[in-house]
This record gives sequence, C-alpha cells and structure tokens, in this order.
Amino acid sequence: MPSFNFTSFSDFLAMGGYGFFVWLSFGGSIGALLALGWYSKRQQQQFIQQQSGRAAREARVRQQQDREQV
Amino acid sequence: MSHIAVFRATLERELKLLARQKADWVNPLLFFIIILTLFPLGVGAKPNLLREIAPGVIWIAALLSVLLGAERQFRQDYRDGVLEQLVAARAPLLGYSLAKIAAGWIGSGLPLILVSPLLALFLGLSAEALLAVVLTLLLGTPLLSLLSALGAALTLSADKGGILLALIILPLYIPLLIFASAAVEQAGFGLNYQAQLAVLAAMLCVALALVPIAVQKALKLNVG
Amino acid sequence: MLLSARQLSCVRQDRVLFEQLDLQLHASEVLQIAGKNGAGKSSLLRILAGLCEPEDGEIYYQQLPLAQSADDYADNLCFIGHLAGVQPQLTALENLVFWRACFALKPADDWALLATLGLAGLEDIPCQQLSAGQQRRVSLARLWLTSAQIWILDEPFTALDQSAIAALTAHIAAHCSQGGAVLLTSHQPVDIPGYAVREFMLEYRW
Amino acid sequence: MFKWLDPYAKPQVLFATLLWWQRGLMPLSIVVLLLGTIWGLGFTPADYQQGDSYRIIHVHVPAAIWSMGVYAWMAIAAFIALVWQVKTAQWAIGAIAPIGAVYTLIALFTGAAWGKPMWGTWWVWDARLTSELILLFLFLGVMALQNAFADRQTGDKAAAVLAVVGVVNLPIIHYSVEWWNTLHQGATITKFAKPSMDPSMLWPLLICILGFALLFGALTCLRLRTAILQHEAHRPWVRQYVEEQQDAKL
Repeated sequence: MPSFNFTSFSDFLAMGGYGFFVWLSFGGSIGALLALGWYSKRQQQQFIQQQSGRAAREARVRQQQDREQV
Repeated sequence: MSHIAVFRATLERELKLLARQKADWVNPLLFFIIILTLFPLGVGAKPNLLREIAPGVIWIAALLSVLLGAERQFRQDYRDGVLEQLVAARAPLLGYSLAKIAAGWIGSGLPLILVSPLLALFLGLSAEALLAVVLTLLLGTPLLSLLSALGAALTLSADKGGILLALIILPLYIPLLIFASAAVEQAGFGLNYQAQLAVLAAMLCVALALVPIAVQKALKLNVG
Repeated sequence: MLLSARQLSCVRQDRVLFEQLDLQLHASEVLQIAGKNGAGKSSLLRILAGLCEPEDGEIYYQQLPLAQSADDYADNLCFIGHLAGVQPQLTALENLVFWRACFALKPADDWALLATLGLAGLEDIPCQQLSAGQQRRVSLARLWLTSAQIWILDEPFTALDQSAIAALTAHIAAHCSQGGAVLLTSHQPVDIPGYAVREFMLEYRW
Repeated sequence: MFKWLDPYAKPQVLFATLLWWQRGLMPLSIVVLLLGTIWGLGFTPADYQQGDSYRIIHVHVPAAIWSMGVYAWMAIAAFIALVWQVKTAQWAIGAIAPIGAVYTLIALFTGAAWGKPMWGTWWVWDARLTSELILLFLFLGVMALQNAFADRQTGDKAAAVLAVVGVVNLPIIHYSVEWWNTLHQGATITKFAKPSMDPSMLWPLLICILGFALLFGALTCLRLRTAILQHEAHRPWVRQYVEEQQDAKL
C-alpha cells in the first residue's frame, strides 16, 4: 500500500490549498448519490403504503357490499 | 392502400387545410419576423455588431418558429379520431406521416426562405451571407420539420404538450444550429462554406431515412 | 367463427377493467356489448379492433392469432370509435375522398350516398357547420362504402335522430344478410329487423 | 435467439433476481467506491502541475464516462423494448434515466469545481462540458416525456422512442460540439482529457470507475423493482408482497 501522502490530517484537509474545491466536489457527488438512493428507496416505500391503503379500502367496500346483500 | 395513394391524398388534404386556415402558416412567419426585430432592440443596433450575431439570430428564430408551428401538426387529427381510424385500418402510416411532414415544411419552413431577403435588410447582411442563409434554410428547415414532427408525434396524447415538445426536441437541433450558423458566418467573411452545407445535407439525408419510422412508431403508441 | 378473444384482461391506471374474458363473433351476427359507464366497453372495443394490446389474453381472427393475421384482419375491419373521424375544416365530400384513398373504399356516387343519409344540400360545406348528428352521419357514410366484413362501432346511435337510426339498422341488417358481423356498444336498446341481437354484459368491477 | 433470457421477461422472476443482485451489488459498490476515493484522495502523490486539485478526477472522470455509459444502457433497453416488445425493458427506461441524469449532474458539477482553480471561472464553454450539458438535457427530456402521459404504458413507450432517437443523435451532437469548440475558441489551454498518468495514480481511478459501475447496477436494480411493483400492482403476487412488507414493518 503506498504511503499516506500528507503529513498531518489538517494538511490533508487543506489539500494543498485546493481543499475547498476538492471537498466541494466530493461532498456534492456523494450527496447527490445518497439523495438518489434515498429517493428511490422512499419511492418504493411510498408505493407499498399506497397499495396497503388501497387493499384496506377494497376490504371496506367488500364488507359494505356483503352487508347490502344480507 | 399503397403508400403513394395515401401520401397524395394526405398532401392534397393538408394543402387544402393550409389554404383554408391561413393562420397555420402566417403565425410562424410573423413570429419569425418579430423575433428578428427583438434582437436589435435588445442587443443594440450597431451595424457591425448585428452583422456578427446575424447567423445565430436568424437560425434561432427559424428554429423556434418551426417548433411553434409543429405542436398542432397531428393534434387536430388525433382529436378528431382520423388517426385512430388510420391505425385501426393499418393504413400505410409512412405515407401519411411523410405527407404531414412535407405539408408542415410548406407551412412553416418555406415562408422563412421566401422572407429571408427581408432579413438582409434588417440585419445588414451582405449578398453572399444572404445567399448562405437561403441555402442553409433550404437544407435546414426540412430537417427542422422532420424533428419537430417527431416531437409532435411523441407528445401527442400528453396533456402539457407544447413546452414538453420544445424540451425534448431542442437538444436534437443543436448540430443543425452549429453548422448552419457557421456556414452563414463563413459566407459573411467571404470564405467558401461548401463543407458546412455538405454536413447539413448529410444530416438531412440521415433524418429523412430514420425519422419517419420513428414518427410512425410514435403515432401508433399514442393512439393505443 | 370470425373473431374470438380468449382470456382477455385490461388494466387502466392500475384498475382491472375485466379479466379472463372470452368472446366470439360469428358471421351474420350482431353482438351488443352492454355495461355501466366505466365498465370498460370502449377499451374492450379498442382491444378487439387491434388498437391497443390487452394486458393478457389473445385475439384470434379466423383461428389465427392476431400476431400473424393482423394485416388481413385490418383489411376486413371497419372501426368507427367515439370520435367521428371527420376533419371539421373539410367538406363531407373531401372527407370521403380522403377516406377512400386511405381505407380503399369502393368508388361510389358520393352525392347520392350523402343524400340517402339525409345530408342533401350539406355535401360541400365545411363539416364544422354541421350539427353533431350530421357529422356522425358523415362518419357513418363509410359503412356504405366499405367492403369489410367485420364492423366494430362504438356507440353508433349517439346523436342520431329516428330516421338516421332506421337507415343504419336497415343497413346493418343488409350487411348481416351478406355474412357480415357487427360488434357495437349502445345505451339504447338495439333492435335489428330480422336479427336477434346477442347481448354481452360487461360487469362493472370496482 | 437469447432463449435463456426468456424467464427474466416475466416480472415476478425478474423481481426476485433483481432483489438478489441488489443485496450483493449495493454493499460491494459502496466498499469499492470508498476504497477508490480514499486511495485517490490520500495515498497518491500530488500532480506536479495541478497540485492536489487533480484529485477531483476520481469523481469527475467516472461520472463523465458513466453518464455516456448509462445513456447507452438506456438506449439498449429502449431498443429491446421497441423491437421485441419486452415490457420489463420498457419499465427499465424510467428506472435508468434518473441515474444517468444524476451522473451527468455530478460530472458537470465536479467539472466546474475542477475548472475554477485551473481557468478561474466556474463555467467554460469547453467541448466536453458543453456536450455533457446537452446530455443532461437529453436525460431530462426522456424523464419529462415519460411522466407527461396519464397512461403509464404510453409514457414508457414514448420515452423508449426518444431514447433510441437520442442515442442516434449523441455522436452527432458530440462531434459537432467538438468541431464548434475548435472553430470558436481554438484548443483550450489545458487539454481536458485524462492527463497521462503513471500507474500509482491510475489504479484508484480505475477502482472509482468500477465503483460507479457497480453503483449504477445496484441503483438500477432498486429502481427497476419499484417500477415492476408499480406496473404489476394488480397482480396477486404484488398484493402478497405488499402484505409481507407491511407485516415485516409492524
């Protein structure tokens, strides 16, 4: 494994004077990827909530219909 | 039922409609001229500045006015149910869409070419530049009509069709815009621009071969 | 058996309109599809006309699945949907000329045909100026010109007055007598002189 | 042809396979990405010319490469959907397009952040950045078209046609922008292509490129599973899956 390139952690943060740009782009990219993953996961959960709501609604309608027939 | 019969019948019908509904081809033309008058007002009327931005301005205005006219191309037939019956009878849609695109070009592309001498006046174009404008419009506007017809066919049954049509088709106009305005710019400097015209012609041929198939597919899926 | 559908199912916006639906259409028969609004009558008709694919199931034209027989089925089909298919800015005659080129209709004396349909004097004015019923008659004029054996008509009697309904039912009867088949939907009771109208009920699924 | 692919056209089988793939790919892609970025950030020597700002390459280049790659994958799915009428391929377009849009956005964003120290401005009409921007418009166009229809099926098919048309236009746009760039600006100061790199710098970059690929795979599995559920909502196996998920949560 090649050696650690920076003497100290603060030096690592400074990134040779370009720290702002480097961390901005890395932070931004990881943020965007996390947002995409979270959004996709939430989309799926939202669908499951909707569907179970629908199933409950259908059950209610069926009960109502059975009560009318009786 | 052959393609030629449907092509001729549709073209005849479209030309009758164009004759009866003058607005279909007058509005895009007026829109083109109005946009051209906006630029000097916005950018300032210094002659050499205008001459420098003229190629881009002319082509952006042409591009937008063809796009404006495209949205209604298939919508009327879709709403009346003509398209539905053509698809149900598996009539040759290729002939139909080619005729529609040709009529669309006559309605929105041709007037631009006829009015281009007016541009020379407005933007102080030299004679060679004007010739280049006419040549590039001659090659470019059919390509514009093809692509905008594809956009119109794709967004046929979409509810907010207008803006969506522009959003999906404008990126496809970019190569045409680049080469056409470059050709006019070269002509302005008195250099020859055969290369750019050749590229435009090549793009037109490719589009003429591929786009009608996509239009046919788009019409079928929108009716289904 | 001209047209048959097996195990058809159709889904619109996540709502199952119908499932495992079987249907047969025989020569010289009139089949009426009845059902409440939203039961999926029009969707069923559009699937049978080959306009859109069903979710599952298969349609057979003379025992051949549509995948192989689509073209000759379309040649032998005349579909008139909810929409009249009439271009408002054109006159009735121009519409007929356009249809003749697209649908390979028989050449005929259009003026006489439009007169029999009660459109005498309205042949050469833009259809825009005709009433809905008159526009409907213009679109139905195709039934007098088509050589197709199967007719699929989506609510042909809407906006028609008594005389037009009588003319249409007589024409359907004549068509069936020559071995034609008609599949239609209608809200009013349909009686074709000389033919028992078979009814196919489409239940409304919540 | 491709008979072995047939079972995967059936949504339920595909759904289970995608779940299996996703469970494997998601952690793997995170590990590979972490390895690549940490190695690239901390354990490689600085570039003699650009100093440490070159480290942005570990995010910019994979995103730029894969933005084109994702569009190509979307176009393949669209082609399969249109030619062989495979429903699951149609649904894949709606699943893949947002991933491509985010990758392109990352490529643009990191390209601008990298360009600021080198050229002094955030945005330069450089050939690669401009065609990346147009690629973003193509992705957004496909996404907008897909959601513009009331009927989900029509939206998927329209997006498929646009994806195929787009992929035909992609090289034309790329080379015309490239030509346009040389015409108006002459070659940009520093060739924006990957600088010739010695192996110690190359390895982390390759790992990052692999990481982005795996992440694309994992996200596609996740999003395609959602699309399958949405399109097959009326099927009994979906209702059963929804109940299972509901009980699992209680």
